Amino acid sequence: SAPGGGDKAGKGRDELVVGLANEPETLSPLLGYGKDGNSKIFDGLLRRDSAMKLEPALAAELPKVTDDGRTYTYKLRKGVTFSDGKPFSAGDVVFTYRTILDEKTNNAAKGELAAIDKVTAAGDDTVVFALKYPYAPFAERTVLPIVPEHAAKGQDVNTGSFNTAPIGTGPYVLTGWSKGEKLTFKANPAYWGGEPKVKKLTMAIIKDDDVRATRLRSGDLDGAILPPNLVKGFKGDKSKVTLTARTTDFRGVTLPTANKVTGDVAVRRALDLAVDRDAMVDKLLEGAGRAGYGPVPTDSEWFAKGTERPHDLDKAKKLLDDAGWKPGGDGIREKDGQRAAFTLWFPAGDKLREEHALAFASDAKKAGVDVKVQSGTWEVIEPRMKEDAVLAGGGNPADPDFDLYNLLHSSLALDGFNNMAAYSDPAVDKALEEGRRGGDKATRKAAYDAVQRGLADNPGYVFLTHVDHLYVMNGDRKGLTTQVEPHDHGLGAGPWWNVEDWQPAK
Amino acid sequence: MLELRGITAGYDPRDPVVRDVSLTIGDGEAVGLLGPSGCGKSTLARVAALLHRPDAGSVVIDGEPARGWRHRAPREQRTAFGVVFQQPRQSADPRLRLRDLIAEPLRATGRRAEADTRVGELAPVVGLSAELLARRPHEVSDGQLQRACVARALVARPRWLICDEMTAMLDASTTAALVGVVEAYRRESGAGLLAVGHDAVLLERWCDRTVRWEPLTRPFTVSRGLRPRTPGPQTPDGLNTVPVIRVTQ
Amino acid sequence: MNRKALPWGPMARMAGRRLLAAVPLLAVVTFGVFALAAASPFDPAKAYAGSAGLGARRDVLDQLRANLGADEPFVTRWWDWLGAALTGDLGESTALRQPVSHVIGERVGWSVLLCGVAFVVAVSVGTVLGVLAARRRGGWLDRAVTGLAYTLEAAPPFWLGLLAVWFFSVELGVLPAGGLTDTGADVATAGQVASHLVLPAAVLAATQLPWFVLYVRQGVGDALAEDPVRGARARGLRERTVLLGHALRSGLLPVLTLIGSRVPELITGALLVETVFSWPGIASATVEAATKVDFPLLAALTVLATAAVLVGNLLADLLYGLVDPRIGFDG
Amino acid sequence: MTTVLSVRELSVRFRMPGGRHVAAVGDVSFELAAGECLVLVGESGCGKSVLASALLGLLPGNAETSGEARLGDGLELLSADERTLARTVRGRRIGLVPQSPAAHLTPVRTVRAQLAETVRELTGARGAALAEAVEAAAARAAFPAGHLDRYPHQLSGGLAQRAATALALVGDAPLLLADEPTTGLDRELVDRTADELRRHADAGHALLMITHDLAAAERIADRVAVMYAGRVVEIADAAVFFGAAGPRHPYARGLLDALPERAFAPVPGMPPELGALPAGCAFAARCATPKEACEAVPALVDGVACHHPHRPLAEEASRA
Amino acid sequence: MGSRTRALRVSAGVMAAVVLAVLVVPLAVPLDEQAVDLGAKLLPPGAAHPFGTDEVGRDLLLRCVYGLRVSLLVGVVAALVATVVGTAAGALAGAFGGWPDRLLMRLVDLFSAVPHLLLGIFVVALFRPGIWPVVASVAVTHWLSTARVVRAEVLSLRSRPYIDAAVSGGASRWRVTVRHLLPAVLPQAGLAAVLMVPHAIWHESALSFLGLGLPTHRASLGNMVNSARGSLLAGDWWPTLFPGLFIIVPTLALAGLAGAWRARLNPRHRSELTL
Ligand SMILES: Nc1ncnc2c1ncn2[C@@H]1O[C@H](COP(=O)(O)OP(=O)(O)OP(=O)(O)O)[C@@H](O)[C@H]1O
Ligand SMILES: Nc1ncnc2c1ncn2[C@@H]1O[C@H](COP(=O)(O)OP(=O)(O)OP(=O)(O)O)[C@@H](O)[C@H]1O
Ligand SMILES: [Mg+2]
Ligand SMILES: [Mg+2]
Repeated sequence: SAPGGGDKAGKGRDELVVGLANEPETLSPLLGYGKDGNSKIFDGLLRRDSAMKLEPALAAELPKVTDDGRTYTYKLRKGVTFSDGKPFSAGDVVFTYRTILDEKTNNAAKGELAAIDKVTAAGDDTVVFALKYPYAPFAERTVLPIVPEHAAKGQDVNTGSFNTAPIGTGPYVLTGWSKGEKLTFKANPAYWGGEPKVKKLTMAIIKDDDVRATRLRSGDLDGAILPPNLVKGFKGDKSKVTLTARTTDFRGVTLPTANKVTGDVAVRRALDLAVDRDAMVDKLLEGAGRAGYGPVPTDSEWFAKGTERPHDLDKAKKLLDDAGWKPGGDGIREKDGQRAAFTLWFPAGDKLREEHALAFASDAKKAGVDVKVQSGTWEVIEPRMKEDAVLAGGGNPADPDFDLYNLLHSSLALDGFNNMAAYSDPAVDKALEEGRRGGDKATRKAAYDAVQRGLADNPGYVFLTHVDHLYVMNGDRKGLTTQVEPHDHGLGAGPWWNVEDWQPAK
Repeated sequence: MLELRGITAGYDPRDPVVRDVSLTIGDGEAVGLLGPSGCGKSTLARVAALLHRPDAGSVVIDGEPARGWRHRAPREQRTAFGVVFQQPRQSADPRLRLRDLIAEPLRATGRRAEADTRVGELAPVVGLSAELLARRPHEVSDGQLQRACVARALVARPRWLICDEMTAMLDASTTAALVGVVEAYRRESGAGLLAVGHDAVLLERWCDRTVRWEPLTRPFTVSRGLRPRTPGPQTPDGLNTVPVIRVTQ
Repeated sequence: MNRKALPWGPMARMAGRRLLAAVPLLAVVTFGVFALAAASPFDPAKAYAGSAGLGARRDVLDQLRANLGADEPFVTRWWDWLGAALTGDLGESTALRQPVSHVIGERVGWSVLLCGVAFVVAVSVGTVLGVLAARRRGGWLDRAVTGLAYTLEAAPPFWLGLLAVWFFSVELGVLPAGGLTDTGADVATAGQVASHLVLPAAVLAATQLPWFVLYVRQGVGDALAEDPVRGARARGLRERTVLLGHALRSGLLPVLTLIGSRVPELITGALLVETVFSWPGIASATVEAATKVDFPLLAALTVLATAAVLVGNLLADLLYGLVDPRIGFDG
Repeated sequence: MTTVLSVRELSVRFRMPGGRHVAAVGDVSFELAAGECLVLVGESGCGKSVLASALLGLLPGNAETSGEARLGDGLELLSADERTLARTVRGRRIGLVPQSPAAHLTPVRTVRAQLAETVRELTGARGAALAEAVEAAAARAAFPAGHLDRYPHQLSGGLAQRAATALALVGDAPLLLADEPTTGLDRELVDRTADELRRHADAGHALLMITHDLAAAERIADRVAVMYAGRVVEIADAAVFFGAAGPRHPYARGLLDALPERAFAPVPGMPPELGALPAGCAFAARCATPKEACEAVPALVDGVACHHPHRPLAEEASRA
Repeated sequence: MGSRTRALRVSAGVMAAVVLAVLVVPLAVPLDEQAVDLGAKLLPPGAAHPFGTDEVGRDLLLRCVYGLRVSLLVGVVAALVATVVGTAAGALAGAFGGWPDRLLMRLVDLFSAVPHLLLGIFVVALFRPGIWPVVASVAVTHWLSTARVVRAEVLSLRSRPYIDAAVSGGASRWRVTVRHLLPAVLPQAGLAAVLMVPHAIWHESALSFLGLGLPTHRASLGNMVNSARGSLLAGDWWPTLFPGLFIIVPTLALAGLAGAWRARLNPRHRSELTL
């Protein structure tokens, strides 16, 4: 076919070429690859359906939770083989989890499995996890991909060849990885879920948004993730469809507790009211998103109804007036000689955060608070997080604990990028602990409602928006769906999250 | 006294142009050096002016041997020589006006104050009008440029003058005028002169003594001989004659 | 025609001297890079952790740091690296999680191909345009070429790249937009690589073009006003011979210099172009290696870059001596 | 005899900063026939080289010309376009030995390369024939073959001169302009070169030789033209000029007298500034016997432009 | 040569306007170039915003002027420093030869060995983000070409007979360099300087792009052009066009002036110019 010809990428029903912004550093689950599931090459014990409900994958059924939520027992699926033909067994599961937790393994995400005390195999087809403490969302972590012991053992887990030539049980088998260019996969004929109909899968790595959009337009790609302003360019294109994936991907401003201005609850609440979230959704996201009032999106079942804080500039001003923040000569408020001013950092190169930061500063100014926007790399920002605000982002849809605990629990104040604002509220801490300890859903929901209400009363962060992820696809594939996506989206996110299930059009 | 003792010089140590040449110029003496084209006269002149390091031999200036060459030569020794080069076009910095060209040796040696008066004195003597002094080398004729070069050689009042074919591109009248200038300077300052040239009549008229550079009979045995590196085309190979250092007057 | 033999002896001596000087130079450069990287605020452990590291807690990062050996002083790391490198072990890249030798082996060829083609194009097109512009200074061609050159110099490579993709791939649909091969293809055939090479190489060449164009123009333009060209004209030589054989030959020196000294710029350009075009070369790994404080990869890349620069400069110096006999071969 | 070059009222002026002008050549007229050798003499700076450059269209950009210079076939040189000059005139119909030959060689190429290139372009010789032609051309100007592989800066003054002569002779042009072709050469080589140029003229080529070397001039000249301050002030048969009668213009006589074998004394005074020529005879200020008539520019009558030309004794006597 | 004079006048005029704009507008117009107005997003050029607005509704005219200020500062200072250092190093190395030459040239090798962007990254990373580290990082990496170009020219010049004449006239090495060699290489160095200005402007934006230069929201022409790429693809041309023109027009004007200056340096061209 002609190079660059529009027909090329979509030439076969059984081929798919997609453009991604990020390249995985490694393909070894032992080092963190695919930890949130859907890694295409591998399967976890569990996986998520379109509604983000857990369902069994390599496990034969959902785990049995016993011992006050401290023991999880998984029965394994029978007859599953790795792509090299060797059978899958409980030993592989134990090997995977033990290796990840091993000190010598350079897996930065191992903290997510901190609850695990012991992993043991009970025979060939049962694995038992013993936890150190009751941890309600534990099952959500077991979407983590399982590695074949026979292939990964005996080499250096950090540097061995398995990292670039992985073997798994998943629907696809890696056929090539040209770093910086693309990853190619072919369907795994022996996949336990049936051989995928899309036989060939190519993930082109195109870091630059504009170039990705251009290559999509040139027909080089079947689909790609794009930022809202570039999606706009495809509006008129009949041959393309835009898919909007709901997310828990939030953007918000941290309000450091140690800062004289942002530490003041009155200022916090005023800022929370002064920001025009709807304008941001409209203009910055081109409508592709929702106003955010906390890490939990408003359409989530975990959202505490009634904690929305609509834009109200007058109320914000009144709050500040009442608290003694009086406008100075230049329109910026002051209290006891302290100017209502602080610095807001955003990571350089992130356009969306830049725009959010600028919009936030502009709104704050209207309330009489001077926000100086600055950019830098994370290395520059991190040491300043104690005093300066940061335009933060994050969000994991799997369980409210994942975001809320990390962002708000006082024990994690300024520990890495967890509680960046050093938020500290004893009531919230208590509710967070309650929520993770477990119990039935209603109990947990009540706990997280308390957390969200606490946050509304003392907003240590001004949450701004939840950002939809937008995908533009060739329009000839019908019935595509998306999952609710997290902040970090890997190879498995996007409309092709279930590519293995796609059926050929008639 | 300017003594060149056993100079061997050239551009390739294995095949020097000038071999074992000695030449002495007394105080205030004018010596003419005649020789076939390409025999090494200019090279020898450059050695004498401390601009070219010989492979062997020494230059002794007023009893003091030269201690270095080019920049390594002490400034007093370097500036003891006023040199007029064979090709005025090549030896003039194209960016300098003639006025600056002439004054440059004074400025370079920190005698800035004298520059204007000295240029003012010399210019009419060598026949350069104020208008010409304001031009750059490419805007004047070769002869006019050569006059500037003569003025440059005289400007710092050197004790020795080395004139390499100074008059080759000058007409008879200008030649006579410039030789007059040089002679007047020599009379006034008592400077010695090495004049390289092809015009025997001129050199004999001008100099106290003329040295003729002629082919050798026995190439390597004569220590005080002058020998051309390449037998000039005018000399049929093998037909070599005895070296002559002919002194006239 | 008995051409004069090249002065092999002096050339070889010069090359030898440079080779000797390269050893301490490489040591200093790698040491400097280690020192700079250590002094920079980048944290190797966090960099290694990547996005997963954003949520990582302190204890995990400390453990990671110890595992990576990142807590050792850089002098020790450099010394260890040097020792290992001398035995042929270049270490493991933490950024790409592959042995460094593997990373380089896989990618360096593509970078060399890209840079080589771009450089040859830049030098030859630059020379042609420069000569044409110099021929009639102030003429319309001169103005157009000069204007273009300054505009290109003002245009960042990533920008040019985007425009090129937009125009040639989207609007005209004649050239592939990126990658080494067709996105869906598995094997790299020569034909595919060639067609995929066109745009990135052209963009890289375009970023290198202005210096060559303008220096050729300057050199040739000046030479055209000098006596040697006047002499050549008087002899009745054709305009083309005068331009190429005399003006260009005299004005070529700066261009040769640029051949050596533009290598670093070429590498910088390649770095951006490779990223824009998803070209799987080595240059695009450089920034990553730097910001991820990937010492082994960084050191290896620096050694490669140093070698490229040294070879470029040596080549230029050798060519000077050949092109301008007054320069010779010392230095 | 066929006229090879006829120059009519040729003038060259240089525009200078400040709106001034330098009148380097003024109203020069002469004719040159095939087989004839015209020697042009004159004080340095009187416009000889500029005249030669004008004929080849090689003047710098600030020069303005007027008058005409026609080749035998009618081509007007001053108004000819650069293309015509480059393709058909330079090297092919008019050869030039430039003054300052070393400066006119390209410094970065060997003499052989430059000679070969010229031979190839002008004669079309290739391969072995080319190599041979190169050596022959060098030999013609007495350039030693062993020095062919040298770069210009490695040549002595005389060698560069010979290289330039060799280059100019390659095209066998009907008209040869030789600007000081004998500088830097020893007597024997001067004679050799002069003889070679004479042979060239005898073969039917016209030769315009600019020189200071009156001995060489005497050896080959058919006619002698004397220039002063941009004008031709005398044009005479060589035999007469160098003969017992001598030249008639006082300047020309002074010039001959300045020779070292004669009085060795310069013409008194300085040449006038070409930027501000006096209204009348430019030589009046230096003339031993200026008259009132000298306040007008003298016309070139009878081969001399002077209001009181010197007359041979016999003639003087007969008038008395 | 009327057209040359005209070109020179135009260049001088543009440069004067640029300098005036850069100095006066920020003082005279009390508007905030960073003022965001989401309601006025991506407005095409019109009466209220002669150059239109960008993606968050900032006025492009104002940003262009401010950007010009920052970019010119970065470009011109970096180019000047790089050129002065490069010319000095190249001239010294070439004129003195021997060990100073070898030492300096190995230093050049050393600096060229570390890829520019990498060196830039480190230089910038060592300091707080801002203009001066950017200037330093550009200057540190860009004196090398100039040094080598100048050295090569000097090497070729220093064996000319007129240098002999200067030596014989008593000129010190230093004087020979300053009086005879440097003037001859100035055109080459000047060309490098002019080329460096636009180069430094985009270099700055490349650093910003990596998060190491100026904050990306601060108006600098490189940043503006760069961040406008997306809009351009969506068909909104003005956020690209105007900053682009603001880079290119002053560059061409500067080039015009420098060209005239170089022509004046060349004695032969000079006598052909009638100014
Ligand atoms: N830089 C150089 N490199 C190599 N050879 C050179 C160099 N300069 C001169 N020569 C050679 O050295 C020889 C002597 O040159 P020199 O200039 O001393 O001769 P000369 O006697 O002055 O001749 P002329 O009367 O022609 O000026 C010549 O053969 C010349 O080619
Ligand atoms: N480019 C120029 N600009 C201005 N004046 C010039 C230029 N070139 C030459 N002249 C002047 O024109 C006059 C004639 O110069 P030309 O070179 O023809 O002299 P010449 O007769 O050849 O003298 P010489 O015997 O010294 O070579 C001189 O007075 C010179 O100063
Ligand atoms: Mg000589
Ligand atoms: Mg002349």
